[in-house]
Amino acid sequence: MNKYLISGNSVIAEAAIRAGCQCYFGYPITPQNELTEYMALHLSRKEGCTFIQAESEISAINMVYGASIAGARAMTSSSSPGISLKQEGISYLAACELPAVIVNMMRGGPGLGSISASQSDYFQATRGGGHGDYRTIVLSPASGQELADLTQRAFDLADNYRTPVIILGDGMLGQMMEPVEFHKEAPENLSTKSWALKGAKDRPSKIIKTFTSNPNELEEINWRLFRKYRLIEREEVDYETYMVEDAELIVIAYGIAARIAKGAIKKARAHNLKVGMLRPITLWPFPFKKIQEISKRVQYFFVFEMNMGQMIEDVQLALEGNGEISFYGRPGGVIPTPSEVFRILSRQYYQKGLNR
Amino acid sequence: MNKYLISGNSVIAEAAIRAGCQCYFGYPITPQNELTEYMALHLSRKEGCTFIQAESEISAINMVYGASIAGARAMTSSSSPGISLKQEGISYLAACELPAVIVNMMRGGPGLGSISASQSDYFQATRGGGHGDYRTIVLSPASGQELADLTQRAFDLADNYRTPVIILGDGMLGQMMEPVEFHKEAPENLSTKSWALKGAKDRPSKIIKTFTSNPNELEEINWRLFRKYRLIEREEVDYETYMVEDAELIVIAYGIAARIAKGAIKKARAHNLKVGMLRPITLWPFPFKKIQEISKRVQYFFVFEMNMGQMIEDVQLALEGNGEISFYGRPGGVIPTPSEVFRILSRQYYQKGLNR
Amino acid sequence: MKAKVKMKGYIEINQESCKGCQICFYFCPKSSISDSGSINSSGYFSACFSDNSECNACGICAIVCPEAAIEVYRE
Amino acid sequence: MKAKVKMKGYIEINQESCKGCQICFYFCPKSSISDSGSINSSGYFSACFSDNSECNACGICAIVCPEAAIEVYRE
Amino acid sequence: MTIKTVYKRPKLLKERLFHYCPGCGHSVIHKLLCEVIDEMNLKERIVCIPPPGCSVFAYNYLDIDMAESAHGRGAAVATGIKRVSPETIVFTYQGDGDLSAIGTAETIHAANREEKITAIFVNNAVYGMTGGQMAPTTMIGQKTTTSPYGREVNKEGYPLKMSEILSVVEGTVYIERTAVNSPKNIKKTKKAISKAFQVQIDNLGFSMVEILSPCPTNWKMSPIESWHWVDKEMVKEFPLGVIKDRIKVKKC
Amino acid sequence: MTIKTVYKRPKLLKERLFHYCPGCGHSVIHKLLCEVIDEMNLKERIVCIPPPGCSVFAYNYLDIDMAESAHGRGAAVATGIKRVSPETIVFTYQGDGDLSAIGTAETIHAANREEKITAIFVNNAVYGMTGGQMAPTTMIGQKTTTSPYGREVNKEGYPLKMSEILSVVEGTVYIERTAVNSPKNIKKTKKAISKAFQVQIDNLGFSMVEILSPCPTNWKMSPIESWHWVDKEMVKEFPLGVIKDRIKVKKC
Amino acid sequence: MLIKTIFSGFGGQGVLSMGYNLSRAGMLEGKMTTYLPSYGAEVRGGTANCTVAISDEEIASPVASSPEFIIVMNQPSFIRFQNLLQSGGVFLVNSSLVNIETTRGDIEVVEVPATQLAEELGNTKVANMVMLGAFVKKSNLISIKTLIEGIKETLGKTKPALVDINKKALNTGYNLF
Amino acid sequence: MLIKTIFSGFGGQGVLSMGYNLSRAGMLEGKMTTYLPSYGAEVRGGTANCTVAISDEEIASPVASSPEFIIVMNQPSFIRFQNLLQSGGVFLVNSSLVNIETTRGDIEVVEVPATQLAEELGNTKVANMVMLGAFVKKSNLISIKTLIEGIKETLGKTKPALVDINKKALNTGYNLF
Ligand SMILES: Cc1ncc(C[n+]2csc(CCOP(=O)(O)OP(=O)(O)O)c2C)c(N)n1
Ligand SMILES: Cc1ncc(C[n+]2csc(CCOP(=O)(O)OP(=O)(O)O)c2C)c(N)n1
Ligand code: SF4
Ligand code: SF4
Ligand code: SF4
Ligand code: SF4
Ligand code: SF4
Ligand code: SF4
Ligand SMILES: [Mg+2]
Ligand SMILES: [Mg+2]
Repeated sequence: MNKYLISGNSVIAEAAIRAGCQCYFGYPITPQNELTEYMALHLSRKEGCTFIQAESEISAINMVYGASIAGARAMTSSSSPGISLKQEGISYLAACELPAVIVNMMRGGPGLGSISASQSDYFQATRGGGHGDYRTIVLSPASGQELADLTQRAFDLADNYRTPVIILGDGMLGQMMEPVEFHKEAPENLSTKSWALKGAKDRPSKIIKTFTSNPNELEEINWRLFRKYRLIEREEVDYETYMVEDAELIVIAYGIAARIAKGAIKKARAHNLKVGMLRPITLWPFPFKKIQEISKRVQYFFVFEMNMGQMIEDVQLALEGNGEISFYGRPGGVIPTPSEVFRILSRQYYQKGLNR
Repeated sequence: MNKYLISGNSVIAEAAIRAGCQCYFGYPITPQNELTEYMALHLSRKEGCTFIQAESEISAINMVYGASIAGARAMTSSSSPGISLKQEGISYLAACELPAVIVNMMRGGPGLGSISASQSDYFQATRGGGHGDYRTIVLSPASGQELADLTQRAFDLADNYRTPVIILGDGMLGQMMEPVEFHKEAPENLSTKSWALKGAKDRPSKIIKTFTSNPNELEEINWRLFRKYRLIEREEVDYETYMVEDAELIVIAYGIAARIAKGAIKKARAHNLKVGMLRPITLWPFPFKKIQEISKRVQYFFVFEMNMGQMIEDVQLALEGNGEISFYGRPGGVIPTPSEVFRILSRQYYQKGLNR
Repeated sequence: MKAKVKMKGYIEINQESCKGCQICFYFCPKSSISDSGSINSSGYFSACFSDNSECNACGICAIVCPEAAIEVYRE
Repeated sequence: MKAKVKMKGYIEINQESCKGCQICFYFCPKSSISDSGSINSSGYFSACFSDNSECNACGICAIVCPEAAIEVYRE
Repeated sequence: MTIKTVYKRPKLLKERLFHYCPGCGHSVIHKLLCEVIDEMNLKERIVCIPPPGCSVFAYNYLDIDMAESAHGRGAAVATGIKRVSPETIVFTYQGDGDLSAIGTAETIHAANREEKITAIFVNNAVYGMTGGQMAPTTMIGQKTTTSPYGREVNKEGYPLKMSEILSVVEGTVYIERTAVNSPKNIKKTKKAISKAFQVQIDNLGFSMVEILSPCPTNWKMSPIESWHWVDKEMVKEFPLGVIKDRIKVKKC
Repeated sequence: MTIKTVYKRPKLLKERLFHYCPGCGHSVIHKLLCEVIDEMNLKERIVCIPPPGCSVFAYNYLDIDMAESAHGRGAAVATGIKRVSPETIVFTYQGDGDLSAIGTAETIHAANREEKITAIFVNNAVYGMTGGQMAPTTMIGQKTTTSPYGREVNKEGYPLKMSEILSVVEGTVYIERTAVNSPKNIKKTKKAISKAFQVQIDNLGFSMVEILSPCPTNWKMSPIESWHWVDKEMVKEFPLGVIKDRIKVKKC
Repeated sequence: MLIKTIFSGFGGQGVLSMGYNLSRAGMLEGKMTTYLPSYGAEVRGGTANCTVAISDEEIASPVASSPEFIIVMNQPSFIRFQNLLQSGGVFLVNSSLVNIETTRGDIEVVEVPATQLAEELGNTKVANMVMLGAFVKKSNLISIKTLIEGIKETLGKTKPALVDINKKALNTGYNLF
Repeated sequence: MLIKTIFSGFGGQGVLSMGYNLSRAGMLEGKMTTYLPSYGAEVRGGTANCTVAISDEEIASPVASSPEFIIVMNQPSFIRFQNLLQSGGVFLVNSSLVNIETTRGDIEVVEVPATQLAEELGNTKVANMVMLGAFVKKSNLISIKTLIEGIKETLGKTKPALVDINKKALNTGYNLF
C-alpha cells in the first residue's frame, strides 16, 4: 500500500521533490505554509538541493530566477498577495525563457483579504499579472491526486517549453488531506541544460538578458515567445469532461469549484436533470476548441467560480455568442456547497425549460 | 496665450498639481522620469504638499496608500516593470476603497524589455494584475491635451468612487511635446474626506482594513465592490468615434496607437475607403455597448494594438461573434507608422471585398 | 524611625478574560494567586485570588497579566 | 650607489576608442599626452602622445584611461 | 475605609477577549500602548498601523484610529500619513517577520529620511501568525517549522539585529530594546514607548522600540517558560537597553 | 632593442566601444574586472549579474557569462545561482540605486545568510541610467533632477552608508570601500576586487567592494572635475578603506 | 454513502488527531476520504475543529455544511456547532466538560464522559480517543480494528510508549454502549 | 501639409534645442506640432536626435519614418540618417564637420558650414542656431521672426546674455541663401 493521507500542500512538495526539484525558495503565507515546511524538512538536507526561506516573496522569485539560470529545477510557492509581489519576477522568467514552477494557493482578496480558499486570481494567472506580452502555463488541480500528477507535469512542461508554469490551487486544496499515490520516483539524472550559465568553459561566454535599446530586437523576442505560446496552445490543452454526452446544460468550473460542481451534478442527475461538466485542467491554454465543439450540440452553459466572474470571459470568448451562459460565483473565500450549486443550476435548468 | 509646448510626462504632473494632488511618491524609471522630476521641482516646495522619491516602487505605492488614508489626493507613476511591483499595493487600495491615481507610461516588455513605447500592459491594467476580485478605472489618453484633461478627471473619479484610477500612457506620449492648455486651476479647497484617519477626535475610533477571518464578511466587501464596479460601468464609459457614420470597416485602437490609426484612416479616406475608428478612452469600463451598437451596421473590425493582442479580447467579448475581427499588432516597443497601418488595413478592406 | 505600615490590598480577577497562563502566580511576591480549578467558557483553567493572603496591592500581577484580567485595589 | 637608469617608453592611443576625457593628460607625470585637435568618428577630440616626450612607461595613463584606449610599451 | 484603585483595565482597551495565546507578549504590549496613549493624551491625534501578523486584529483591542498595512510596508504607509498630517502621531506596530524581513528596505529608508514616525517592533523570534516559521531574528540552533533541524548560520545566517543596523542609519533619533517578560522589563518598555512617542511629538525624527516578546505557542513552551526564555536566550543575542539616543543632539 | 609591453588592453575586454560617457568610472571598473578575472583565471567558472543601470550593457564588454537581474535583486539572483553551483564564482555588479535603494533588503539578507557571493557596488551618488536622479547615496545639498534644490536632510535623509550598515550584519566577511579616481585608488580597487573574489573562492562568505565612481554627466562636471569631486566631497561622507575583515576569523 | 463528521474542542484536546485518524482508517479500508483541519487565525485563542468525509465514491466538497455527526469536546463547541448538525444527525458530547443541554429535538445526543473516563485511565489527554472509540461504535463507519492498526502505525513511529494507552482509550469508548 | 524634420548630432551640439525651438515656433504660429526627443540609453555615448512634426491638422505620429527634412550636425549622423530621408527630401549637412558625400541621387543636399560660421561669430555653441536659420529659410515652414521671438522668450528667462548671439546666428544661417 503506497497511499498517503497527506495535505495538498505537502503533496505538491513531495511531488516536486520526486520530479527532481532541486531548489525551493519560499516565504511564509497562509494557506500554503505546509508546502514550505515540507520542503524545509525534506529538501533542505537532500544532497545537492537547496531550501531557502527568503526574506520576501520578491527575493524568493528572484532566487528561482537565479537557480533556473544555473540550470536547476526550481520552485516557489505563495498565496494571492505574495503572488502579486512576484509578478515582475515572473515577467522576467517568461522574457528570459527560464523554466520555473510557481504555486499559488489562492485565498480571498483583494488586499489582505481572508485566508480561506478562493479563485480570484484567475485573471492574474491566465493574463499575466506582470508587465509585457507574455503568458504562463496555468495548471488547475482539483484533488490531492491531481496535485501530485500536475506538479510533476509542471516541471516537465517548464523545461520543455522553457517557460514559467503556474499551479493554481487554493487554500482548501492545500489544507485538505486526501489519499494520494505518487507515481514517479525522483529522476536519476535530468538532462543538463545547454543554455545554463556556470562560467565560460570550453565555449564562448553567454548572456541571459532581456534588455535592449533596439525595439526591433525586442519585437523579435516577443514574436518568438508568441510562436511558442501558439505551440503550447496547440499541444498542451487539457480538460476533463463529466457526463457531457447527453447533457442539456454544461457546467464549466475548475479546481475545487469543479469538485463542488460535480457534487451538484450528481444531485441533478439524481433528479433526472441532464447536466454535465467541462473542467479545464489547463486554464492557459484554455480549452476553447472543446467548448466550441460542445456548443454545437449544447445551448446552455453554467459557469461556476469562487470569485465574481473571471473565467466566464474565456467561456464567452470560446462561445462567441453561440450559447447562453449563466454565472454563479461567490467571492471572498466563501466555499459554496454542492447543494447550493445544485439549487442554482436546477433553477436555471427549469427556467430554460430544459426539463421539457 | 496659455499654450505650453511641454512633454507628456510634465503635462500629467502639471495637471495633477492643478487637480489638487497634494502628494506624489515615485521612483525613477524611463520613460516617465520627467513626471517625477517635474514634481520634484514644482510640488516639493508647495505649501502642504509632499514629494518623496521612495526607495522602491513598492514603497511608493504604499506611501500613496498612507497619504490616501490621511485624506490627501495622492499619486504615483512608473513604467511597466515598476507597475508590476505595485500590484499588491493597488489591490490593497482597491480593497480598502482608497482613492489614488497611478500612472503607467508603458514600455516594451516582458522583463526589463526596452524603453520604447508599447501597450503591452493592457491586461494588467484592465484585469487587475494584483490578486483578488477588483478592478481599477483605466484611462487611455492619446495626446498631450488629453493627458491634461484625463489626469484631472482621474483625481475626481478616484475620489468620487473611492477607487484607484490608472492612467495608461506610454513612453511616446510621455516623451513627446505638444502644445497643451490647462483648463482647470488648482481647486482652493477639496472637500474633506470623512473617512480619513487623523486620530479619534470628536468621534469614535475608526479602522481601515481588509483582513477578516470570516469569509462571509469579505464576501460582503467583494459584493460591495462589485456593485460599485457595475455603477462605474454604467456611468463612466468614454470613447471617441471618428468617421464611423458611413464606415464599412471600423478600426478599434486606443492611446498612441489610435493616433497612428487616425493617420492611416485619413490615408484610407483619401483612397475612398470607408474606414472609421472607435477609440476607447476608458479601457475599463470598456465601451462594450457602443461596439455592439456599431456592429448592428458594420461587419468588419480591425483591432490595432502595440502588443501581441490584448484589447482584442474585449472587442471579441463585445461582438459575441457578430462581426469579423482582424488584428494588427507590433510588440516590443516598435512604433508602427500610419502608412504601415494603412497598408494592412487597406489590404483587409480589399480582401473582404468592401470596396465593391 | 517610621513604623513599617503594612499595606493591605486585594485583587479582582475577571474569570472570563483569564487564560490561565499562570504568569501572575509566578510573579506575585506574596503567592496570592493560584489555579481556581475551574474551566471558563474559553476552556481555560482560570486563576483565583486567595482572600486571606498577604497581598499588599503591589500591582505586579496586574502589570504582568497579558489579558488585563486583574484589577488591583488597596484598602 | 647605482646610477639612475632612465627608462624610455612610449604609448599607443587608439584614436577611435578615445573619448577625449583628458584624464590621462592630467595624470601623466611627464605631461606626454595632449589634445590631438582632431575629432574621431564618435565626435570626440582624441588624445595624442608627444613622441619626443619624457615618457618612462610608468603606465599611469593606461591605468586611468576609462576607454582602455592606451597601450604602454618600454624600449 | 477608602478603597484606592491601584490598577484598572486600561481605558483605551476595548472590552473584548484577546485572541492571543495564553502568555503572549502582544497582549502585554497592547495594554502598555493603551496606557501610554491615554496618559499622554494622544487618542485624538494618533493613528496606528498594525501589520499582517498575530497582531493583525490589534484594531479589535485598541480604541484608536488604525489602518492595516500590507506585510512589511508599515513604515511607508506611516510616511504617507505623517507627511499629509504632520500633527498626527503615527506609529507602526510590526512583528519581526514584518519589520526585519520583508520590510527591511521600507524601515531603513524611512528611518534614514528622518521620518517623524515611531515603530513598535515586536520581536518574538518567529513568524507567529503563519505558524512559527523561522524569522530573521530566530536564534542560532532554534528549531522552527522552517528550520526543523535548528537554524544554521552557514545557510540561514545570524539573528538579524535591526536595532543595531538602524542605529548606524543616521536618520534615527531614538532606539531602545526592551522586553515584556517581567514586571521590571514591562515597566521599562512602557517608559521606552512614551519616550519614543515624545520624540515624535517633539518632531525630532524616527524612533523605535524593539520589544522582545514571548511566543509560548511557537516556542513550544509553557507561558512562564517562554517568559524565562527571553532572558535566558534572547537577551544574549539581543541585549536590552538604549541603543541610540540623539534626542539631545537633535534638540539643540 | 627589445620592446616590453607594460600595459595592454585586457584580454577579457571585448573589442567594442564603451557606451559610457567620457570619464565615467564604470569603464575603469570594467577594465579592472577583466584584469582580475583573467589574472585569477576565473573566466571558466565565473558568472556576473549586471543590473539595470548605466552598466546594463556590461555584457557587451566583459567576455564572461552574464545574466541580467531585475532592478535591485542581484543578491537574490546570485544566491540562486550560487546555491545550485557552489563551484561557480558569482558576483553582482550593482549601482547605488540598485543596491542601496530598491535592493536594500535583498543585499542585507543575502549578506546575513553568509551567501558566498561578491557584490561590486558602484556608488556614483546618483541614478545614472535614468538621468541623474537622487540616490540614497547622494550628498547632502547635492542637486539632482529629483532634488533640484539640493538634498535636504530633514526630508530626504542622509547619504546611506551601505558598507557600514552591512558591516553590522554578522554574515559579512569582507567589505572595503575604494574609489576609481586616481592611479593609486584604481590600483587599490583592483586589489580589493581580487581579495573579495578570494573570499568567495575560499568559501568564507559574503564580500563586497564599494567603489566610489565618477559620473561627470549627471554631476554636470568635466571628467577631471568629477574625478576630483570624489576626493573633495564623496570621500568625506564615504571614507575609503577596509570596513570589515573577518577573513582571519573565518579561516580558523 | 457520504458521511461527514465535525470534531471540535479546545486546542489541547486532540481534536485534529481524532479526525486525522478516522480519515486515515477510512483510507486503509479503501474508502474515499477527506480530512480538513481548521487553520489560520482561527487556531489562535484555543479552539480547533476539523471535518472528515468518508464515502464510497468521489467526495465533492470536504466542507460539511450539514454533517451527519458532530463531536464536541467542550462547551463553546457545543454552542457553536449544535445547529449545524443535520436533522436526524448524531451529536456526541463530552459530558465531562459540557453541562448544558441541546435545544434541538430532531437530533440524537450521545453523552460520553470522555475526559472523566480518560482520567480514570490515568491520562486526560486520551479523552479524544475515548470519544473516537465511542464514535466508531455509534457511526459504524469503519472498524475499530483498522483504527487501532492505523494508530499503531502512526504513533508507533513517533511515540511508541503511548500506543497502549491510546488503544485502551479507544476500546473504552467503543465498549461504552 | 504635414512636414517632419529630424535633427541629429553629437550630445553637445544642441540638436534638441533646435528641434524644441522649431516646434515651439510652430505652436506660436498656431500650427499643430509635436516634438519628440531621443531618450534613454541612446543618450549615452554622445549622440542625440529629435523629430519635429509641423502640420495644419492633427498629427498622427510624432515619429518620422521618412521625413521631409533631415539636419545632420556630424558625420555619424550623416551615415545613420541619410537613407531615412524621403525621396526628394532636403538633407542639411553641417559641412564643417562632415567630409563625406551622399550616395543618393534623389535628395537635395544643402551644405551649411555651421560650426565654422559659429566660430566666426565667436561661439561654436551656436552652430545649431546657424543651422536652424538655414533650415528655416530652406523649409519655409515658419517665419524667422516667430522663431527669434520664441527664443527671446525662452532664453530671455534663463540666459538673457545669450539672446543676442543666438539671434545673430539664426540670421547668419537664414541669410546664407
Ligand atoms: C505579502 C505577504 N506575504 C506573506 C504574508 C503572510 N504573513 C502574514 S503575517 C506574517 C508574518 C508574521 O510574523 P511576524 O511579523 O513576526 O509577526 P508575529 O505574528 O510573529 O507577531 C506573514 C508572513 C502576507 N500577509 N502578505
Ligand atoms: C523595477 C524597476 N524600477 C526602475 C527601473 C529603472 N532603472 C533602471 S536603472 C535604475 C537605477 C540606476 O541607478 P544606479 O543603480 O545607481 O546605477 P547607475 O546607472 O548610476 O550606474 C533604475 C531606477 C527598472 N529598470 N526597474
Ligand atoms: S497586587 Fe501584588 S501581592 Fe497582590 S496579588 Fe497582585 S502581585 Fe500579589
Ligand atoms: S496572568 Fe492573567 S491570564 Fe494569566 S493566569 Fe493570571 S489572571 Fe489569568
Ligand atoms: S606611460 Fe606614464 S609617462 Fe608615459 S605617457 Fe603614460 S603616464 Fe605619461
Ligand atoms: S584617458 Fe583615454 S579616453 Fe581619456 S583622453 Fe586619455 S586616451 Fe582618451
Ligand atoms: S502564536 Fe505566538 S505571537 Fe501569536 S498569539 Fe500565539 S503566542 Fe502570541
Ligand atoms: S551617466 Fe554617469 S554613470 Fe552613466 S555612463 Fe554617464 S558618466 Fe557613467
Ligand atoms: Mg514574530
Ligand atoms: Mg548610481
